[in-house]
Amino acid sequence: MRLIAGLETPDTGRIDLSDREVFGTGVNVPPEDRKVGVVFQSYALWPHMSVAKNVAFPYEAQGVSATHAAERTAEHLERVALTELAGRRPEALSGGQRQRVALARCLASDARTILMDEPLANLDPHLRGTMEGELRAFHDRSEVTTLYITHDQREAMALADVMAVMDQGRFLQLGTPQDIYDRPATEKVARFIGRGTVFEADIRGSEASFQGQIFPVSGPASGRVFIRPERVSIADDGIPAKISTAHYRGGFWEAEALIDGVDASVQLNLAHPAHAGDHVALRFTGGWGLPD
Amino acid sequence: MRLIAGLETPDTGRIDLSDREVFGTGVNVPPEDRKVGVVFQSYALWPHMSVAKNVAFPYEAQGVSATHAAERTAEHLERVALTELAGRRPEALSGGQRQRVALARCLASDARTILMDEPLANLDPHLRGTMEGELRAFHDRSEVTTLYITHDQREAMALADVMAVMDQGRFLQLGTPQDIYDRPATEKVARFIGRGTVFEADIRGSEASFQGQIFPVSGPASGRVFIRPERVSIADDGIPAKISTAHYRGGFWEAEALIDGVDASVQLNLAHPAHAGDHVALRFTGGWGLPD
Amino acid sequence: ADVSGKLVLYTSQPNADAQQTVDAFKAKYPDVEVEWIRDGTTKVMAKLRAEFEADAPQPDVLLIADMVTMEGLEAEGRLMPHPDADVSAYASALMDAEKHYFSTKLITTGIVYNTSAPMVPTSYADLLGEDAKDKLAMPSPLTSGAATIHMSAITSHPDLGWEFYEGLAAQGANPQGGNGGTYKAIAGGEKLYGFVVDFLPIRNKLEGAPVEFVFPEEGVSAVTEPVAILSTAQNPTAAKAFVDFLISPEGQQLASDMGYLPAHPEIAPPHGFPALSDIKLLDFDPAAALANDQDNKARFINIFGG
Amino acid sequence: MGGEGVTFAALILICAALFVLPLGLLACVAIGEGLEAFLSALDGRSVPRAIWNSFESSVLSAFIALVGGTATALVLGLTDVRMKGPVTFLLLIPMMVPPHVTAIAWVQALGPSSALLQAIGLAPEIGSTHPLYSREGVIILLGIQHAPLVFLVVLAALRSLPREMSDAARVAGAKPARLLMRIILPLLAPTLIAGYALAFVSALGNFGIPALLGIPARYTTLPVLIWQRLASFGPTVLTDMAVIAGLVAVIAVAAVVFQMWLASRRRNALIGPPQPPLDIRLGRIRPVVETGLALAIMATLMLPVTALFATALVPTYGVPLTFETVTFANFAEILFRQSVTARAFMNSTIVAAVAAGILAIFAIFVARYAAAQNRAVRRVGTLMTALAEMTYAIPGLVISVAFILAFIRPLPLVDVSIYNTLTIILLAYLCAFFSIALKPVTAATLQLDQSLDEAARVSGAGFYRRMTHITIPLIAPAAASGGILVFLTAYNEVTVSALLWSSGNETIGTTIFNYEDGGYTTLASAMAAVTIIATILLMALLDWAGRRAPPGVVPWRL
Ligand SMILES: Nc1ncnc2c1ncn2[C@@H]1O[C@H](COP(=O)(O)OP(=O)(O)OP(=O)(O)O)[C@@H](O)[C@H]1O
Ligand SMILES: Nc1ncnc2c1ncn2[C@@H]1O[C@H](COP(=O)(O)OP(=O)(O)OP(=O)(O)O)[C@@H](O)[C@H]1O
Ligand SMILES: [Mg+2]
Ligand SMILES: [Mg+2]
Repeated sequence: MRLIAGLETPDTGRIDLSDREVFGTGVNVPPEDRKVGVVFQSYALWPHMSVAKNVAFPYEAQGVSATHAAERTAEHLERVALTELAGRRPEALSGGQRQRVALARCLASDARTILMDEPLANLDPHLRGTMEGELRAFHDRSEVTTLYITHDQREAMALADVMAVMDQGRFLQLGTPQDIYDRPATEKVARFIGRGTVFEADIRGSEASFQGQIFPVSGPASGRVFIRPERVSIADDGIPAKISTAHYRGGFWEAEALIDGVDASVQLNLAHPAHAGDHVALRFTGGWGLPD
Repeated sequence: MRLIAGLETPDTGRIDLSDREVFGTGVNVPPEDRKVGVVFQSYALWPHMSVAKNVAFPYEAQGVSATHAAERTAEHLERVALTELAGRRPEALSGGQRQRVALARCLASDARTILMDEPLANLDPHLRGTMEGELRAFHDRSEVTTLYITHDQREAMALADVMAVMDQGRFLQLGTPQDIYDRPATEKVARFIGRGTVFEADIRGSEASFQGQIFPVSGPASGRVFIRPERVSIADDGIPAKISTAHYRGGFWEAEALIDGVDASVQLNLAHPAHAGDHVALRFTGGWGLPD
Repeated sequence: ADVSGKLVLYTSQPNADAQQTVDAFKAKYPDVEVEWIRDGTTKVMAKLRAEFEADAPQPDVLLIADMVTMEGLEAEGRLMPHPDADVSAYASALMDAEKHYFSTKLITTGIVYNTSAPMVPTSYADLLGEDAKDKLAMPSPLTSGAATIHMSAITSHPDLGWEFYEGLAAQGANPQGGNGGTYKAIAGGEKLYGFVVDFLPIRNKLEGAPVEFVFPEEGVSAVTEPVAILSTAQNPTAAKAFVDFLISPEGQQLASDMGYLPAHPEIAPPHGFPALSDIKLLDFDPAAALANDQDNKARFINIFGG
Repeated sequence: MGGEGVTFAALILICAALFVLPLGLLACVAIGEGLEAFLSALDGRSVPRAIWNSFESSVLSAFIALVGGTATALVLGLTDVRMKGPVTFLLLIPMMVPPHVTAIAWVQALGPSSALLQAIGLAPEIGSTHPLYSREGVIILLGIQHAPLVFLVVLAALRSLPREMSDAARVAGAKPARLLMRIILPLLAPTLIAGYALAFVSALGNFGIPALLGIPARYTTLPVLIWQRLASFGPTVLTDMAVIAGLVAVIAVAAVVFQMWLASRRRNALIGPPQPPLDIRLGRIRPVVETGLALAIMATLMLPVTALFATALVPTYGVPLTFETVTFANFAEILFRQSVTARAFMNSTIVAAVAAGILAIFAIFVARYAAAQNRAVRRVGTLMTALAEMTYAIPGLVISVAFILAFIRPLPLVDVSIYNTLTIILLAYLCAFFSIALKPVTAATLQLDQSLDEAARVSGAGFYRRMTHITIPLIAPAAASGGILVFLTAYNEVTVSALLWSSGNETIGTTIFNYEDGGYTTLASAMAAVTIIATILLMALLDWAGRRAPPGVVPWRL
């Protein structure tokens, strides 16, 4: 992210933003000229300026006329519903309000690309939910390419048009959130995104058989299937298993069950209370055949 | 929490810990004598001491013999699986390891009450999941009363035997997580914990009718019902509604729908993609009658 | 000659005295603009040394405490002779034979004692007595020009010599800082006897200080506050006029009015001082003092430990 | 990059003119006369002994300062003693009193003619050797003089010590004594090391105290040895002085390097936001602790100051202060008759204020470069910091000589001479006191979140706009605090302007020194008394103004 914004210089390679080369052989546009907006993880609001001054700063830096800057600032503040707090200092704002100021400031740079580094990481879950909605609405309205970095998959899936899974600086998979959830490209992605179970099964075309049970699978043929908890149900004629852990998650129990002869424990959701040691019979209703 | 630990002094009232009055009229036991263990939000590990020294400090403070202290320290370190890192400084540990050190130190005080202040708030979601499991296991084994403070309901529900919902310094409800989720005492609790919809319905005994649909409700009779997303399904003969938002959450879509004539939007989960503006027909399968 | 322009004076006279001197000179030569800098001899010389080092000495005229320093500057060729100066009235020992520098007043060093002291000393030898043991104060020749000359004069005295200084050391004398510090130690009663320049006790006694100054039998040493013109002087005409003014009877009267012993034998000394003719001076040869300067200081350090 | 480059180049030029040129010329003098002169300057017993004395007195006095300063800071920072504000204020005043005035005051306070000791019948016997004229006297007084420095540094660190660190120890069952020994002091280790180094370097460069107390005790330190060499008037004085000053600089730099090395080993990364101070309840021992504080104030402030006033109120030194002898003539003389006094107050106020302002801004830039991401730039910034540390330790008198060498001639290009003007004193102050301004600013810069600057960069702001709109406003409190310390130091200093003043350009310090030197002790005392009153008034004014400012601007405000 710091490479894209130009705050750090890569050793080699090429970076294009909105069809303009900003880094490459002999080219290195300084950050102040890249026309990117950044929402920092810590928001990086200037504590000595009021909300309005923070938001107006990019205009000031561009030398825009004062009246014009004031108009645009008011516009942005209204868009993030902060008009009433325009005179406050950042320290007198709540976490969510600060985040909105950071957003408004980043809009004010009229950037063609917006980079957001875990903007919701420091908020409490309630506020995070609200802000998520606002970010989404804002993105829909502004139509600016936005690069959103987060560790929270739920957040990523809720917000993204295109999602990339990165590990140690390399992309593991690039696709829509639904793609990545339902059709992970590798076992690593499968394990990283959401919960699920990977085990060996006998795959024939679009069907897999495991301990006598036959269920539909899709994806590249392989010996390993990946099953999401939603595709595991309790059925009297299912495979016998023993619950190893069960946590209440509000409305359902997140559980793991062990099947004889299988190392991995099966991830499943239960609608009723369960305790470690309970016996259940499992039925798989669908899986994804992992590539080798 | 700081009041219970004795780090701050309340204006009035009475605090008992394990049947001993530690604060009350004329009584104010200083923190060093309260026999409480605290896991601070920031962990508050001492950066100038090694992991082992950090854990051994409570014994040192109690004047326990060096060999005994070393034995117990080794025991606690083993319990949190940190034996190999005993010689490291806290700065060389990952977030989860630090948390475990804080835990071990708090065990070492042989406290009769343990207070944890958002111990997982600073961890990334993956680590948080792992630590949650460890905390639970640890609590089951140690059998010490543990007061666990968190903003994350999912965490609270997964870990707690008894859960309290606090707002502005007052308890709103005290009960098992399942109780609170399924049978919220007030509308405030209902809205705060999990998702759900509150609307006016015609309640008769254990049935409610709403726009011609009849569904079971339980709880104190009142004009208002509260319905969790799990109790909302799509049915051809349902009440017509229009989707207002839908976010992918991995395996399902978190959606809100508007019904004509009702202010509140209905929270529901969808198994299939949906877009704002889609028409659906909703069926309620159960609700909770909120008290007045 | 046309006496005008800017004259730069470096002096170690106390502020008020320097101001009076300059004012009187300007009253006589209103066309001369005098720029003067006043500081302790050590600092004036340090400043001058730095200016020499940078090849840009500023002053035309130097008016400092002692002849030894002047002798040193003369040896380095830093002084300009003033052959026309009229020194006929003065004792020849007070003036440089080549007329490079000219004494302007006598600041003698004798014995001072606190009036609460049990003994009234009359000679240097008295200070070696039992009454004075551990009660002695004196300025250090390493700090004070007057003390250097005092040491040089006493150690070359046939009856006193270095044995006298060794005796002082045995008495527990502890040479400290300059004359100001010594005077304070005696006036404040920390010590009872000591060497100090005359005007401090004589003037302060009139204000009520518990001190008394003694001209010992053997004689007193004197610094003569010599004035000299630098060879690099920008305005030699005015500089010469300044020197002439200081050694004229008019300038000498001014010195007396300021409370110093004038060098001119015919000018009456100020209140509290004996007549010049009644004061016995120890013999002193500035050239020899300069030549022996390093040796004397080394010997002093050997005796007192620096 | 353009603006940044130009500023960086300008900064290097200024540093060259202020630090490298004068010190370089001095170094030329040291080695210019050839090896023989160089070695002869080091010859004899006096130099090794002075090195040892300097080292010994600095090490021991810094230790006294560390213990005293830390103890008072802990009491004021961690416990519930009353009147913290006024006590802090009073404890800091001794630091603002020039060292030679402190020495004079103490000598008078503990001597046979001490009005105070006579009143309680403890005055030493007339004619006895003054107890302060000794090695111990020098060390103790240096310790007292520099304890407030350590006090200030530790107090600031306590403010940023995360409170949970001590909370965790308390719930673990640690009593206050163990809490102090095992948690708080080890956590403060880097600060204690820095405070010790500060006291050490300050003692190393101190002239006033060893000159007034050490010379009579034949306890010569390097700065005093320089003075004595100057007093020998010979043609080689400058070489001698430059060589000895070089020794001081070497010791100072070695001390600072050692400090950085130590601190890097004891680094405890924990800079938190300001926290409400810990209030350890002292209970029954509170009156005892409060009495201790009161005694400390009595000893470090009241005793010397009353002695000074007692001397200022008598007609001539040695006359006991009684109802018959009391006179305000000395005050009348310096305040109404001597025009030099008013001029000195005026000059010192102007020069100290201008120096404080310039250094505060200058420090922001140097600290920024010393924390820069670019390695080469950071190196240059660090070098500037090291130079500042050196000039702080080199005795002021030597700085004076270096500035004469550098600026006696008219400046090239503009052909204006600054010699014998206030400007040269100002430049020398900039050189000598830069380190004081730099310290708080460096600390603040290291704490500054880099993303604040980056956020401005991606907003399209160039270097100057970022400096003026973001960095400077954010660092301003620390810079103001450094500036205030520079002002108070420069206001009273005597050695830097010792050779640079001229008539019309006197400073307060040189005026007091000249009175004392000319034998006018009572006038010197009166002037020193007025200066102390003026300093207290200034501090009170800053204190009052600081009520509105963000925390940290006025260094002593809790
Ligand atoms: N050009 C480069 N060469 C080598 N290493 C690099 C380069 N650019 C970045 N890195 C490394 O990649 C790592 C990832 O950096 P990044 O700032 O994206 O972390 P992050 O995933 O955002 O961490 P967090 O989630 O804690 O914010 C960094 O540790 C950095 O050292
Ligand atoms: N005795 C008391 N009197 C008045 N106010 C109190 C008292 N004790 C606590 N409070 C207030 O209650 C608030 C809640 O304190 P607490 O430390 O529990 O916050 P928190 O919910 O843990 O916050 P966070 O989630 O950010 O950690 C504080 O703002 C504090 O000012
Ligand atoms: Mg990041
Ligand atoms: Mg909290």
